[in-house]
Amino acid sequence: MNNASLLPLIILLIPLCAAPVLLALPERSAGLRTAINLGAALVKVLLVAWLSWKVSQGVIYDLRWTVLPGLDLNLQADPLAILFIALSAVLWLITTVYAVGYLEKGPHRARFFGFFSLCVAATVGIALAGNLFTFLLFYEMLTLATYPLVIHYGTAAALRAGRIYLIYTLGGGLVLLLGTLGLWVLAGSTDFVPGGILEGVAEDTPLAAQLLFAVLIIGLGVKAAMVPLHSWLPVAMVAPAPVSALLHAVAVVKAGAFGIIRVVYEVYGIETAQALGLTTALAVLAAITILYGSIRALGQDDIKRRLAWSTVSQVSYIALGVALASPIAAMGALAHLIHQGIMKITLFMVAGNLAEGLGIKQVSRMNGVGLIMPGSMAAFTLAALGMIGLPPLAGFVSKWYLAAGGLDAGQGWVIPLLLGSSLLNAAYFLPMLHRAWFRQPDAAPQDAPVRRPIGWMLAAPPTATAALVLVAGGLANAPFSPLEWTRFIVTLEYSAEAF
Amino acid sequence: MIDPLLLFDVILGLAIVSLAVTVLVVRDRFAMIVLVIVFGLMSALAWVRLAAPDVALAEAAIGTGLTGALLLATWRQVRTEPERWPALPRGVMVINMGLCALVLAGLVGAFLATPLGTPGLGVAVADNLADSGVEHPVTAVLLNFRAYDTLMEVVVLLVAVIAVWMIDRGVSQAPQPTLGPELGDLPRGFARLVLPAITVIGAYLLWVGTSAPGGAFQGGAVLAAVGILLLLTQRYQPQPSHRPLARGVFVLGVAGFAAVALLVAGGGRVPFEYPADHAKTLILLIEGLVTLSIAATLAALFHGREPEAISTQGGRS
Amino acid sequence: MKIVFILPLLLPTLLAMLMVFPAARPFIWRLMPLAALPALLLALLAPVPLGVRGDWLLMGASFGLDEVSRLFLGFTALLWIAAGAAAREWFSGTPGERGFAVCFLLAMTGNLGLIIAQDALGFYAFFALMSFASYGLVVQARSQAAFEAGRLYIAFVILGELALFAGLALAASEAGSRLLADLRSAELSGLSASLLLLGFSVKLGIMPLHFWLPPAHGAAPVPASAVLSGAMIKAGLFGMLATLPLGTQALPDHGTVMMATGLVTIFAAVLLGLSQDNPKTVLGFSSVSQMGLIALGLGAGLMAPAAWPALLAVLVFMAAHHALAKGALFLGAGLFGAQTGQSGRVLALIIVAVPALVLAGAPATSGALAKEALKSALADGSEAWLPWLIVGLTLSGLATTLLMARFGITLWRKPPAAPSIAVPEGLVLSTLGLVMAAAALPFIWPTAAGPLAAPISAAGPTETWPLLLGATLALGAWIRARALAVGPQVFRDQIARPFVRVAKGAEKFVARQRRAAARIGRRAPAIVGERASHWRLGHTAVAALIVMVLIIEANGWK
Amino acid sequence: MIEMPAIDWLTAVVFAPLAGAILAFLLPRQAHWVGVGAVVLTALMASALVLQVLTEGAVVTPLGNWGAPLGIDLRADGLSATLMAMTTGVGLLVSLGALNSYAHHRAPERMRRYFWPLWLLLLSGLNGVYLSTDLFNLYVMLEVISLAAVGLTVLSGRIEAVRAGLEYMYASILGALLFLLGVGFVYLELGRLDFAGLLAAPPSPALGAALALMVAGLALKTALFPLHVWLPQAHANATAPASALLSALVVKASLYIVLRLAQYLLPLSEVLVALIGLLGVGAILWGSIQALRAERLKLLVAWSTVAQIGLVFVAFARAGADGVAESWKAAALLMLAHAIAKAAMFLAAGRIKEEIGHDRIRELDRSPVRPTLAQLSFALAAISLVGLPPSLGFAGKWILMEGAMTSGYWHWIAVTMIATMLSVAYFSRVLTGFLRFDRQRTTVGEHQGWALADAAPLTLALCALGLGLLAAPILAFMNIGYPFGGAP
Amino acid sequence: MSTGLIFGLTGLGVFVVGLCGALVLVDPLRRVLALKLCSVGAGFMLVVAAWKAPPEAPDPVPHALVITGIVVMISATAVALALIRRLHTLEHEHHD
Repeated sequence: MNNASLLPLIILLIPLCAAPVLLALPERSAGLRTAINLGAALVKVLLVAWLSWKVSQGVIYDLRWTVLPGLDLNLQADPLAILFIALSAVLWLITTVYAVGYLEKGPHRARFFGFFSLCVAATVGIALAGNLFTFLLFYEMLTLATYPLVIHYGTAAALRAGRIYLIYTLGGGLVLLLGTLGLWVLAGSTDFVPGGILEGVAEDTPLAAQLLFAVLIIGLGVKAAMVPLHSWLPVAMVAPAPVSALLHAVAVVKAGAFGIIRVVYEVYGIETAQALGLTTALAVLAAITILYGSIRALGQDDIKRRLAWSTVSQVSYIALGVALASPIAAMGALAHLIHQGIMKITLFMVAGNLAEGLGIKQVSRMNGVGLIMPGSMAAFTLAALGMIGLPPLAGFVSKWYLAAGGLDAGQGWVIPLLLGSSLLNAAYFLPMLHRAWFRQPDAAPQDAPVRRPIGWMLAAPPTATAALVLVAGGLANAPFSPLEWTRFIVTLEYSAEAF
Repeated sequence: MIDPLLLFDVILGLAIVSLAVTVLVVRDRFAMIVLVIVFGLMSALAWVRLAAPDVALAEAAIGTGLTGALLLATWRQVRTEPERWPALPRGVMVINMGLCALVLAGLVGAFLATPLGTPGLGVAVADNLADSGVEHPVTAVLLNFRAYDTLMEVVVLLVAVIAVWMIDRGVSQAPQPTLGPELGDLPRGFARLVLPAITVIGAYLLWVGTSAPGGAFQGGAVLAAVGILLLLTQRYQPQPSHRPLARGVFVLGVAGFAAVALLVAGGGRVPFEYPADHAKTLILLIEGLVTLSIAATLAALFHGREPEAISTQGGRS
Repeated sequence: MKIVFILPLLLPTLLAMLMVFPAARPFIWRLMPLAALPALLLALLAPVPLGVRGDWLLMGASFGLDEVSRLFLGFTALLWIAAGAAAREWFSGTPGERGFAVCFLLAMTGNLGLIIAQDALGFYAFFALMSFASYGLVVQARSQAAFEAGRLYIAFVILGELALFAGLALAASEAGSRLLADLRSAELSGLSASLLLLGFSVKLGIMPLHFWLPPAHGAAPVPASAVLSGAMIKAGLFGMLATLPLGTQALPDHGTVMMATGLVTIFAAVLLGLSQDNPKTVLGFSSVSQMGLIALGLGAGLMAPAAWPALLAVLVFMAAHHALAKGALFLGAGLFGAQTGQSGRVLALIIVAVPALVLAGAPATSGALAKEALKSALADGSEAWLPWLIVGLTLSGLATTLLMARFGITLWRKPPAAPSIAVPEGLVLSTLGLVMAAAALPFIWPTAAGPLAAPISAAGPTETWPLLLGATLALGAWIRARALAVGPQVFRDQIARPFVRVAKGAEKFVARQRRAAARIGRRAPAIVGERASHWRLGHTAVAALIVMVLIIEANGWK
Repeated sequence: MIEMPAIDWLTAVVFAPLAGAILAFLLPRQAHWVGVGAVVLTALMASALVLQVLTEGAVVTPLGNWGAPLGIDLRADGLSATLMAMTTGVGLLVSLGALNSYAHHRAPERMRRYFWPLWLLLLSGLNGVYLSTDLFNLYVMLEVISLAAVGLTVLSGRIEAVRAGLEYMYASILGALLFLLGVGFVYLELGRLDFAGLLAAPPSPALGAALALMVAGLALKTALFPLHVWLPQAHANATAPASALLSALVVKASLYIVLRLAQYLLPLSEVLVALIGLLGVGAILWGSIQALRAERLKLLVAWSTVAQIGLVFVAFARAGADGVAESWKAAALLMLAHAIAKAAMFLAAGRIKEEIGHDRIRELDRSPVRPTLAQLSFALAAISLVGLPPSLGFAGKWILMEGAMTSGYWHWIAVTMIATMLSVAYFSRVLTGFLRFDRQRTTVGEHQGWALADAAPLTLALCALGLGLLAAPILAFMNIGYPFGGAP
Repeated sequence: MSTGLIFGLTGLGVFVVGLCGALVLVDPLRRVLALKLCSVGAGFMLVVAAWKAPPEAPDPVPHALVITGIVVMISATAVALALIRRLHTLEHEHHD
């Protein structure tokens, strides 16, 4: 049942229209800005909830606008889109609160929130994209919208990082453009259709299809920070904490991962992809990324860089799950999209709190912070343990499904991979927890910044997301939990007998 | 047995080409300008040989006479300029010349491979001459068949005069770029005698243009010569207060031409389609206006700067 | 109905969370001993078998109790109650109280939860919760030694968890279900069995996976050591009982390995323990040694499914016995340490002597009963192993005796440090409670265990001659704790270093090339542009372009 | 009932700005109002013409009712109507920007007095080029354009501007004369100069020579690498609105003629198309490299024009000789995109220079004044020039690459991608300056330097960005009247 | 061999000489002259295109075109010369 109502468009337009207003607001009208921010975020959450309800009833929204002959901009709200859009809606709300608190007295707030909104709009667009062309459009928009956020502080270091970020992501966008073109030329369409659109092509010209896949994955892999296209991510850590949180948890890396999901399932179709041997290649790439990211994370002393490397590793779980070509692994992958989001955003927000409240940015200085900031660190602990994959936290659920999926697909090597990765996760997260909770706070050195009490706007968001981590894992089987929703999606992507 | 006229043509052609080369290589700039005037006159002669008296006339009057005047005026102003442009390295020059030789070879090849005397539009012109309102085919083409081009050509003149007015602001302290003081009395007397005669010639050329070689441009050029003489002899000195009038005369040709072109449209006619019975009148009207305009414009181009420039703003930008 | 299961888990969790509020802390400390009470009540009162499902929880969790888990729940809860009471005396109001309490309560939740969980994921979740929360207990002292011990502990925990995760995932995939009951009844592959055994053995502390155990016990504060040793390592045993297809499927290879390592463990641990001078570390080695016994039983069960029913009863009994006795010993050590006066110490030593004797297997104690019952149960198992086993078992009595003696001496020499606020009187109650429970175990067991009590009741009298051989075994004492020498901190660096080096080298190389390229890139266009404009190459290009097009067109004519 | 004489929009769009120019020249004090009025009027007429083309297809007016080849026909098909609409639209917005730039307090009265007549004559000439169907008429129109353009170049009267204007003048005249000689060869061969005659002509040496001369002449006028030497200085040193007009509109006229002639004059050979594409590549590389080196904002923008023109030629060559029949669409779309975005960019650059007081790229970040809206406009225009979706530039690149891919011309795809990355590189130099905040000496105020004048560049930039969504209708419209293929 | 042919070649020669001058000369005034030569050369070509063997009348259309071209050229020349004068003035002031 298709529905052409404008609901998805409205959801897209809310942040899109909020952006210019926010950009134009004078710096000092903080109250109004916060009101618009929160209002827009809240409305969006409500509308997304409504949309999810409709979609769960089997309605598919489909809006089209022809841009070039035969090439449409297409907004399509299917279950997979809902998964991502819900994540963005909820986390936008939370991050907005956090960002308002974080940047309370900083400069360029108008600009920040304007582009922040734009960034969310791009994410919504990516989620709702009904074809690769539309996806590309918002993918590029995301790049541009996040660039001012990355270099928000306007320092030399920030600009250098921003340049690297731009080179990587725009380069990726360019490659994706090439891929989109290639798809368009090969298949005559770029639509996302469950089961894929390349069946015939793949039979006729397998080599072209394989090459195209490589191009697409490179284009998407840049944002998903797959090795060796990951270098921008740790560098981009100069951004303010809310940006890192959103960038790494929701917007950028997930956009890449989401794109990979779309490409594998709805451009190639899992069977075609498997037949071409593409999934194996992707899985290997993902595996390398997972391990490499974790190993590099070990050596980082800067908290945010460590988290960033961890992101490099974690996001590839999604790619891995997709590549395993098993419905169960797919559930794990999709669930991880959400779970990694809420866990990583928690970690980054707490990292921000540490920097903001205590001036602590290095792991080596985290001694005893748990005693100073118990609430935030508790949230951090939950999220970190979730990352390691301890039950009943969210990360466990996705890892479990990935492992089960690997076995289901007859890919036993996934188990040691997951174990190894978890081991590494533990190796870099546990020392942080250890320092935070079990060491005495350092005697403050002379140059240590003064401790500032952090307000509720900084404390509450990580707590909320940490609670989500717990709930998403603990109540994984409840209706409308991420996991259940992925089950819904996977039934669509795989033919029914796969279950 | 070679036709002596052809021999003359060959010699003329060689002379023209050698003059062209000489113009560019001669050291003295004054000589250069004189040579270019000679070159123009020879070209006009060649065009007479090619049965194009209108063109020859235009080249002689405008392309040679007025251009020469312009060049001389400029030369006077910039002659203090030392030769301070370093020439290109010899190698680069050789390469350029070599390439130009290749271009010449190619073009000559193409030219030789093309038979001369294509039918062209001569027949069509002759067929429609009766409807054009004038008897002279060149004038018919200029003011009727391709009147649009001609209008635009007048527009080019207008653009040029506007641009020159804008660009040239005279020299704040430097001497006036006129030949006045050095010419002495003789030219002044000469001018007094000659001016009325030239004016009459110009008017005649305009009139005769409808049926024989001559026409608005040639007439205008001759009248412009009047203006130039007036300026040179300082009989007339442009004043800021004359500017509105000058502007009016500059645009007169374009405005009148365009107005006629547009006003004849309607009642099933398109722009530039003169009613058959009024064609000659309208063309004459246009020619008259355009001649005035051209004369004033060319004279102004010679004079250069806008009258106001020196008195109020000087050379300040 | 669900509330019955939720309450034992909810109460400690809730208390842990409430610790955030300073105002609630005294109240929580007061409730600390009671945190495990619902679990105890559940164990005592619940009808068996019992099961509920929580479909929404963590991919569909289910909880339940059966005969075995009820017993485990019972003694575990009892231990936690005693430890809670002791901890209240030990820590309440000290600077580290908050962290300790939270970890303590979370570990409690995990420990209790894993017993009542009926599905693999739930079980794993609680198991992990317990393991990780215990880290806080181990490093409570914040001393260098505590951190060393903690690092060792956590490294092994992770190893165990990973093995467990892999094993459970495999097993669940093989069984096609996540219910523990299904896991137990399904055909299990060798690999998953190995992984599961490995994972649980870490917790049990069977050699060579025991390295973490003695230091952790030594470093942890007394109440924590009590639960660590008494309750938590039993979780390993419980896990094996809960997940392995014991009694239905023979896994002879695994069984052989288990038995062999168990045998080695029994004696090696004793030898190592004898050379220790920290009484709690000695107790830790004693635990390792005892767990060797349990491994022996498990191995036998793996080799001979037929013998399993008897073995199961014995193993459960042994677990309960060891839990109570060891718990009592640790608390007793604490009690001893808290004494300031000579008379108090003597009194405390007497109290401690009771569980020590129980453990050493003095006649008519649960220790003696357990060994005899094991012997008879093993008799049903593999013929080939039997003689060795009998010898081993008998000698273990001797070894344990030696170890207990060692414990007594070291306790006297270096009593564990007790916080200044610890009131000896406060500890007496909990210690005595456990001591009495340990002593009374043989008598209450038939009532408590119901059908599982039969093999115990049928066990024969004890032999006493092994005491003579004890002295000779002391020779092994020179095998000192060399294994402790290797620190784990090197581990991390060794993995990461080559990668980091390669990456840095690559970065440096790229940077150098880029700088060079940038130099050229900056200079070349400037020079070329300068030249081009100087020579007016742009003009030349006009002619060149005409020539080129002419040539191209000329080719076209031909 | 009196029948209203049907207004001939084709003539109107040429004559309206002409009349405006005359009036503005006659009334120097009211020049700006006259000028804006005339541009608005022209824009309205252009819209009427667009509507007419939309409803009736290609429109032809035989001036003087003689009909080609004797007379001159004006003809508006989809392509010419599109470019004319672009010209008037961009021109209108630039005019609004110019109202501010040459306002009383900012510029000497002289500039105001001369800007408007020159600009209106330029507009007249541009519209004339788009509607012309006669080679010689094109020559005259080109001269109108180049004289007016030179005038606009030197409007500021500064020495750099005059020097650049003189170079421009030489190039322009030479280009026109090359074209004229080409016209001579065409007449020599065919005896007529209208497009229809060209279309029917078989290949011959004279036409080949004509092609060579015209290609060179137009390449010189449109500043195709390596014939671009006059452009950067001319565009960089003009006043901002003039730069916008020069860069956005003037070069397009000769590009348009190239597009037409390439279709009409001769069937292009594969090698020639490759050569054109190759020159485009050179333009992209060299223009980008120089843009990367440029020290002044406007110079950078000017060099980017060189690069972008190169891209248009690559678009033209994207699918080889066989693809030319379709490639013009990509080229035309890119021209459109470049016109709008570049106008926005020059106006924005002008605004930035106005507010900050200089346009040295290195020191943009030292200024405590940050003209936010102008910077935003610049950034948005850059997005379109880089070719990110959904901008018009993206649509053009898409068609370019699609055609290249379909025909297997992978090298053009690579070139396009390199061009994109290079444009990112040089534009990000500027954007970095906008966004860096740790070098200025005093604190940055907020929302400084907003003025109504920012409306023009912002609108243009938004158009450049948003029109990409309308690329399909624009393409369909351009195809009306079969610009190439049917009889012109 | 005919008048048309001879002057056609003459025109081409003049044009190319002018072209060469425009490319290599550096003196601004001379460059204007070079362009002037080009324009005459182009004019030759058109007049030759109009030329027919003597008894036949020449084609008037190219003649009209050349006249237009001459006027256009003088306009352009005037502007170029104005620029040269202005530049000279400015440089003069610049040097002072």
